[in-house]
Amino acid sequence: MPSWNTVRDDFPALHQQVNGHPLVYLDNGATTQRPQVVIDAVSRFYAHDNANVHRGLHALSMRATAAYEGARARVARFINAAAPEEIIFTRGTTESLNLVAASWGSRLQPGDVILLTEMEHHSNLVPWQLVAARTGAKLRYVPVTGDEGKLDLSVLDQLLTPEVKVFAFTHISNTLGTINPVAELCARARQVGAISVVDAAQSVGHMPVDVRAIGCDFLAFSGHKMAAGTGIGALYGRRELLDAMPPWQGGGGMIAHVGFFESRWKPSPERFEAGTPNFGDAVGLAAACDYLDALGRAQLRRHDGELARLAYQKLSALPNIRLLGPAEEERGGLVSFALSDVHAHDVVTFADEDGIALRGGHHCNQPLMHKLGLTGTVRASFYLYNTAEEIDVLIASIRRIQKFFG
Amino acid sequence: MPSWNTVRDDFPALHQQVNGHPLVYLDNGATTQRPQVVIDAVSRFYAHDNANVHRGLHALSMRATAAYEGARARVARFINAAAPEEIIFTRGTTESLNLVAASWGSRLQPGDVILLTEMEHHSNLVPWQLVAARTGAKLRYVPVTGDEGKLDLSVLDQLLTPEVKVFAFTHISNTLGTINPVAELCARARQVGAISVVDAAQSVGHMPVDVRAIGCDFLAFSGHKMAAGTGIGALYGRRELLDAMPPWQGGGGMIAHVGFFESRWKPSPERFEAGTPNFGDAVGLAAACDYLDALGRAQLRRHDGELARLAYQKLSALPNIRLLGPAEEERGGLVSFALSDVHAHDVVTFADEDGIALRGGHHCNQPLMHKLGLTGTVRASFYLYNTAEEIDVLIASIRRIQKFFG
Amino acid sequence: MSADLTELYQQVILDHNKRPRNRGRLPTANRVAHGDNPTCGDQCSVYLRLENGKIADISFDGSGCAISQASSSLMTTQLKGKDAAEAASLYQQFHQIVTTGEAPEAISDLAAFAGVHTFPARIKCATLGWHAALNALKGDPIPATTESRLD
Amino acid sequence: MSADLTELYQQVILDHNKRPRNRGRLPTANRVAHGDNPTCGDQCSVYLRLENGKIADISFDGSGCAISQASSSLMTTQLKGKDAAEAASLYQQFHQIVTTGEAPEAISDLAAFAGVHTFPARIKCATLGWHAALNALKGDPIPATTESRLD
Ligand SMILES: Cc1ncc(COP(=O)(O)O)c(C=O)c1O
Ligand SMILES: Cc1ncc(COP(=O)(O)O)c(C=O)c1O
Repeated sequence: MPSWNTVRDDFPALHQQVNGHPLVYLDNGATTQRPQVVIDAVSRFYAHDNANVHRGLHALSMRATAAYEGARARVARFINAAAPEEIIFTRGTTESLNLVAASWGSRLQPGDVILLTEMEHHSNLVPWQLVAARTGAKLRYVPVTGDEGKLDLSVLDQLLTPEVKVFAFTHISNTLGTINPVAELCARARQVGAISVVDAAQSVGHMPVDVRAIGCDFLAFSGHKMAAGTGIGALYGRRELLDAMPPWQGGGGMIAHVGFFESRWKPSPERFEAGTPNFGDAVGLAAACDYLDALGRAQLRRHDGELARLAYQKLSALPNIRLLGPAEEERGGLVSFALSDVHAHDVVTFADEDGIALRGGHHCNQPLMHKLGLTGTVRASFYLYNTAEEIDVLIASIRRIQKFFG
Repeated sequence: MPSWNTVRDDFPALHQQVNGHPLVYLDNGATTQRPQVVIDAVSRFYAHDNANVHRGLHALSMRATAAYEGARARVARFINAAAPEEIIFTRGTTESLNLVAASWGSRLQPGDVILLTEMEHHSNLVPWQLVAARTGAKLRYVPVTGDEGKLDLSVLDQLLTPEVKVFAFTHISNTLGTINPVAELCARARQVGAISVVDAAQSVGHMPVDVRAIGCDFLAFSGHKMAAGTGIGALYGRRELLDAMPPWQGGGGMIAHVGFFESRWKPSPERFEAGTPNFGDAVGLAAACDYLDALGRAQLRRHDGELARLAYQKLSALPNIRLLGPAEEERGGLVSFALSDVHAHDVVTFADEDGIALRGGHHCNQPLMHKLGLTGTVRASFYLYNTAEEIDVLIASIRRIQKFFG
Repeated sequence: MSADLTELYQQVILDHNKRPRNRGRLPTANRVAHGDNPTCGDQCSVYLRLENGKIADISFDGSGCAISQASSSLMTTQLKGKDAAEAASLYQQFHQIVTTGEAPEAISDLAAFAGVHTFPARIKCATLGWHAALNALKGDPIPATTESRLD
Repeated sequence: MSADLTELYQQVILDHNKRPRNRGRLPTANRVAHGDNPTCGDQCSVYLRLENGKIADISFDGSGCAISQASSSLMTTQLKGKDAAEAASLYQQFHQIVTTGEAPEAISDLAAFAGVHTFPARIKCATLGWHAALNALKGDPIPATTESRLD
C-alpha cells in the first residue's frame, strides 16, 4: 500500500546519480517513471501466467485471459466507463486517436468539418489531417489566446456550426499546462450533433477523470504517462458508437467469421484489437491504476498543481524569462518557459549537468509554437514523487545558466 | 550465457504444477515463454534508464534512445537487414501486415490482384480483404493440396499473372507446420513485378532467417513468439519501398514539419512509428535476439524439427487420428491433428488435467479448416525447452482421452 | 481423472454427446437460427416448429465439443412443448447452473451441467445451442454468437 | 561546471553564438537552402553567391541552440572562397571532429567543436548549417534535414 511519505522509495529509477548529482526527474510530461509494483506485476505475470489470451482452454491461457480482461475492467473502473467493453487496449494515446480518426472518421464527407484547437499535440492533429485528406472534410481550429494559453471560447459559436462532425481537444495541454473545460466542450459538441474526442494523455494519470461526468464520446490515454509501461494505452468509446464503427486493423481475434472472400467482425472491443494484444503491459497498467488510486487521484492533482504553481511563481521572479500558460491557480502539473538569451536545448544540456531531466523543444506542438513566435520552450513537468526542494534545485540551475550565457 | 543442457532453468514459467502435474507447455505457436534474462532486461531498463526516446537531451533520454535504437540495430542484424532503418517496430505480426496492406496497399487499383495462399493466418488475410474492399483490387489464392498441406505450385504460373501486385504468404504455417519455399516464391513474385510479403511469425524465432537471402520485400514477425514480451514486433521493409510509402498512423515522432493544414513526414522508420513507441519491450526483444543467437538458431531449428517429427510419428501410431501437414522430414516445430471421436476442445480440456497446454480450434485459419472439412484441430507446438519425454506425456494423455470417449 | 473433470463430463453429458437426441434438420420447421462461437469455430443450428406460440417440435445440427453437443441435445428434449416465456425462464435457470454450479431445486437433467462452472472458458460451449434456440423463437435471422462477452 | 560541458561550450562557440558572423539574408545570393531539425524545431537557411564554382559570399539565418548557431557562423567564415569539393572535404573533417572528438592536425577553429562528440544528441545541432550549405551548393531545392539518421 503506497503512502505519500515514502512514495519516492517506490520508484527505483529515481535513486540514481546523474552527472554526479541526485537525479531530479522533471520530464514526466514525456513519460513518468514506473513504481516497482508495476514492474513486478508484469514480471510476475510472465513468470507464472504467461500464455496467449482468448483462444485458449488450458490453465495458463485461462489465467492470462482472466488477467487481461481483469485489466480491462480495472481500466474501465479507473475512468468510470459504463462497461469494460468500452475500453479498447491500444499502444497509447496516438494509436487511440488514429483509431477514432480512421474508423469513425471513415464516414466523413466533403463539406464536413473537423474542429480542433490550436493547442493540440501532433497526435491529435496529424491523424485528422490524414483523414481530412482522404475524405475531403475540412479542418478548423479554436484559437489559443496567446501566452496565457486559454482557448478563446468567445468564437466557439462561430466555429461550432452544424457542419462540424467531430470536435477533438486536449484535456490538459502538454505545453501550456492549460486545463480545458472538457465537460462544457463535450456538451457544446453534442448540441450541434458532433462527437467529442478528448485527448487525456496528460490528465488520466494526474487527476480524477470520469468519462460519464465529462460526457465525452471518446477519450484517449497512454499507460507510460501514468506509471505503467510503454506499449499500452486505451481508447474509451461509447458502446453504441463503437459497435457501429468499421474495423481498422484486421487479423486474428477480431473476426466472427473469415471466408476467403468475405469476413464478419466481432463486436467491440475485440473488433478493434486485431492480433495478439499487449496483455503483459495491460497487467502492468491495471497495477498502475491500483497504485494511483491507493494514493488518491484528488491528492495527486493537488500535489502536481501545487508544484506547478510554486515553479511558476519562482520562475516568474527570474529576469529575461517568458512563461507560457495560465498564470492563475488552476494549471496542470507542468511549466513551460523560454529564456530570451539562452536556447531551450542549451538550458536542457546545462540542467542535465546538474542532474535535472528537462525537455526542450516544440513538445509536438509545432503550429502553436509558430503562432506564438517560438521555436521551442523548456518544460518542467511534475509527478507524484517530485518535491518542492527539486524546484529549488531547478531554479538554482537556471540562474547559473543565465549567468553563464549572460 | 544460455546452454542447451540447462535451458529449462532459464524459463521461470515452466517450473510449476498445473492440476497437480508438472506443466508441459506445448502452446508455443500461440506464444512462447520468456527467459528470465528477457524479463530482467525490461525490468532493469525501467529501473535505470527509463525516459522517452528521440526528443530528449537529458541523460536518461539519451540512454533510452541508445537502448531503443540499439534494439533496432540488433533486430536488423538478427534477420540480416541491410540497415537498421529497414526495421519498423510494431505491436507484432498483425500490425506489421496491416501497415503494409494499408500503406503500400493504398496504391492498388481496380484490376490489380493480391495473391495469397489458402494457408494464411487471418492476420495475413483480413488486412488484404480490407484493402481490397477499399481499392477495388481482387484476391486470389494459391491452393493447398489437402491434408499434407503443401502449396500447389503447379498452378502458380496461372495465378501469378502480371495483374498481381502483391504476393503475400506465410513462411511456416501455424496449423500445418509446412515450411514454404519462400526464396523461390519471392523470386517468382519479382518476375512479374509483384512485391513479396512474408509472414514470418512462426519462423523468425525458430530458425535462421535472412531477409536478403530470402529476397523478400517485406517480412513481419512478433516478439512474443520468439521469447520476448507482448506488444512488440517488427516489419522489415526494403528501404526504397518504405521511403516511397505514405504514412499510416499520424502523430508525434513521425513528422518533419506540422502546420495547421499540412505536414511533411520523416523518412523511414520514423515515418511509420507515430507516438511513443514500446521502447521497454524493444529492449526485451533485443535481449531475446541475444538469447536465441547464443543458443544458435540452426540448432534451434534442429531441436524443434526433431520434436515435431517424433510427435508426428508417435501420433500416427494412434487409432482414429487424422494428422495434418507434410509427413516427410521437413516440418516446422508443430503437429496438428483431429481425433475422429473427440472434439478438439474436449482434448484440450482433458490434456490440461494432465498439466499439458495444447491449443484446439481453427488457429485463425478458418477458410483452410473449411476447405479441409474440419472445424478445428488440436495443435502441439514446440520450442527450445520442450523434450522428448514431454511428447510421451502427451501421447499417454491422448490415449486416456480416446479411451474415455471410446 | 480429477473430481472437477468427472463433474464436467457427467454420464448424462457423455450419453447425449454419443447419442444426440433430435439431431438433424427438422423438415417441418418454420423457424431457424444459427449460432457460432468464433473463438473455436463451433456451430449450431436450431430448427423449430412453432404452433400457437408453443414449440411443437425442435431439432439441432452443427458441430462442437461434447459439452456443446450434449447441451444442445438435452435442450431440445427440455424445450419441446414450451412457449417463449417458459423457454427464456428455463435458459435463465440453465445459465445460473453453468455460471454458479447451483441448480434450483427440482430441476431436470440440466443440473448435469453444474460442473461447467469450474471451467469458465466452456460456458460458451454450454450456451451455444440455447442462444440459437432463443434467437429462433424471436424469429431473429441474425446468427447467434456466444461472443457477446455475456454468456 | 563539468569538464565535458566546458569542452562543449568552448569560448569560440560562445563567442560565435553571441556575435554570429555573416548572419542574415545575403542580398546577392544565387543559391539558397533551408535545413531543419524536426526533433527540436531548429531551422537554418544558408545563402550563397557562387561565382566560377567558388563560394564568393555566404550567410546564414535561422534559430537554434548555441551549438547550431555557432557552428553555422563559424562555417560561413570557413567556406568563403571554397569550391564544392573543398566544402565537402571540410565537412568530412568537421563530421569526424563532432563524432569522434579527433581533430585532424592543422585544422582551424573547427576543432572547437570536438566537445560535441560526448553529447551525441547534439551532433545534429552542429551539422544543421553544414547540411544546408552542402544542399545549397548542389542547388538542391529540398530542405536539408538532420533527421536523416546519418549526421
Ligand atoms: C502464421 C501467423 N501469422 C500471424 C500471426 C499473428 O501474430 P500476432 O498475433 O503476434 O500479431 C500468428 C500468430 O498467431 C501466426 O502464427
Ligand atoms: C497531450 C498529448 N497528447 C498525445 C500524446 C501522445 O501520447 P503517446 O506518445 O503516448 O501516444 C502526448 C504525449 O506525448 C501528449 O502530451
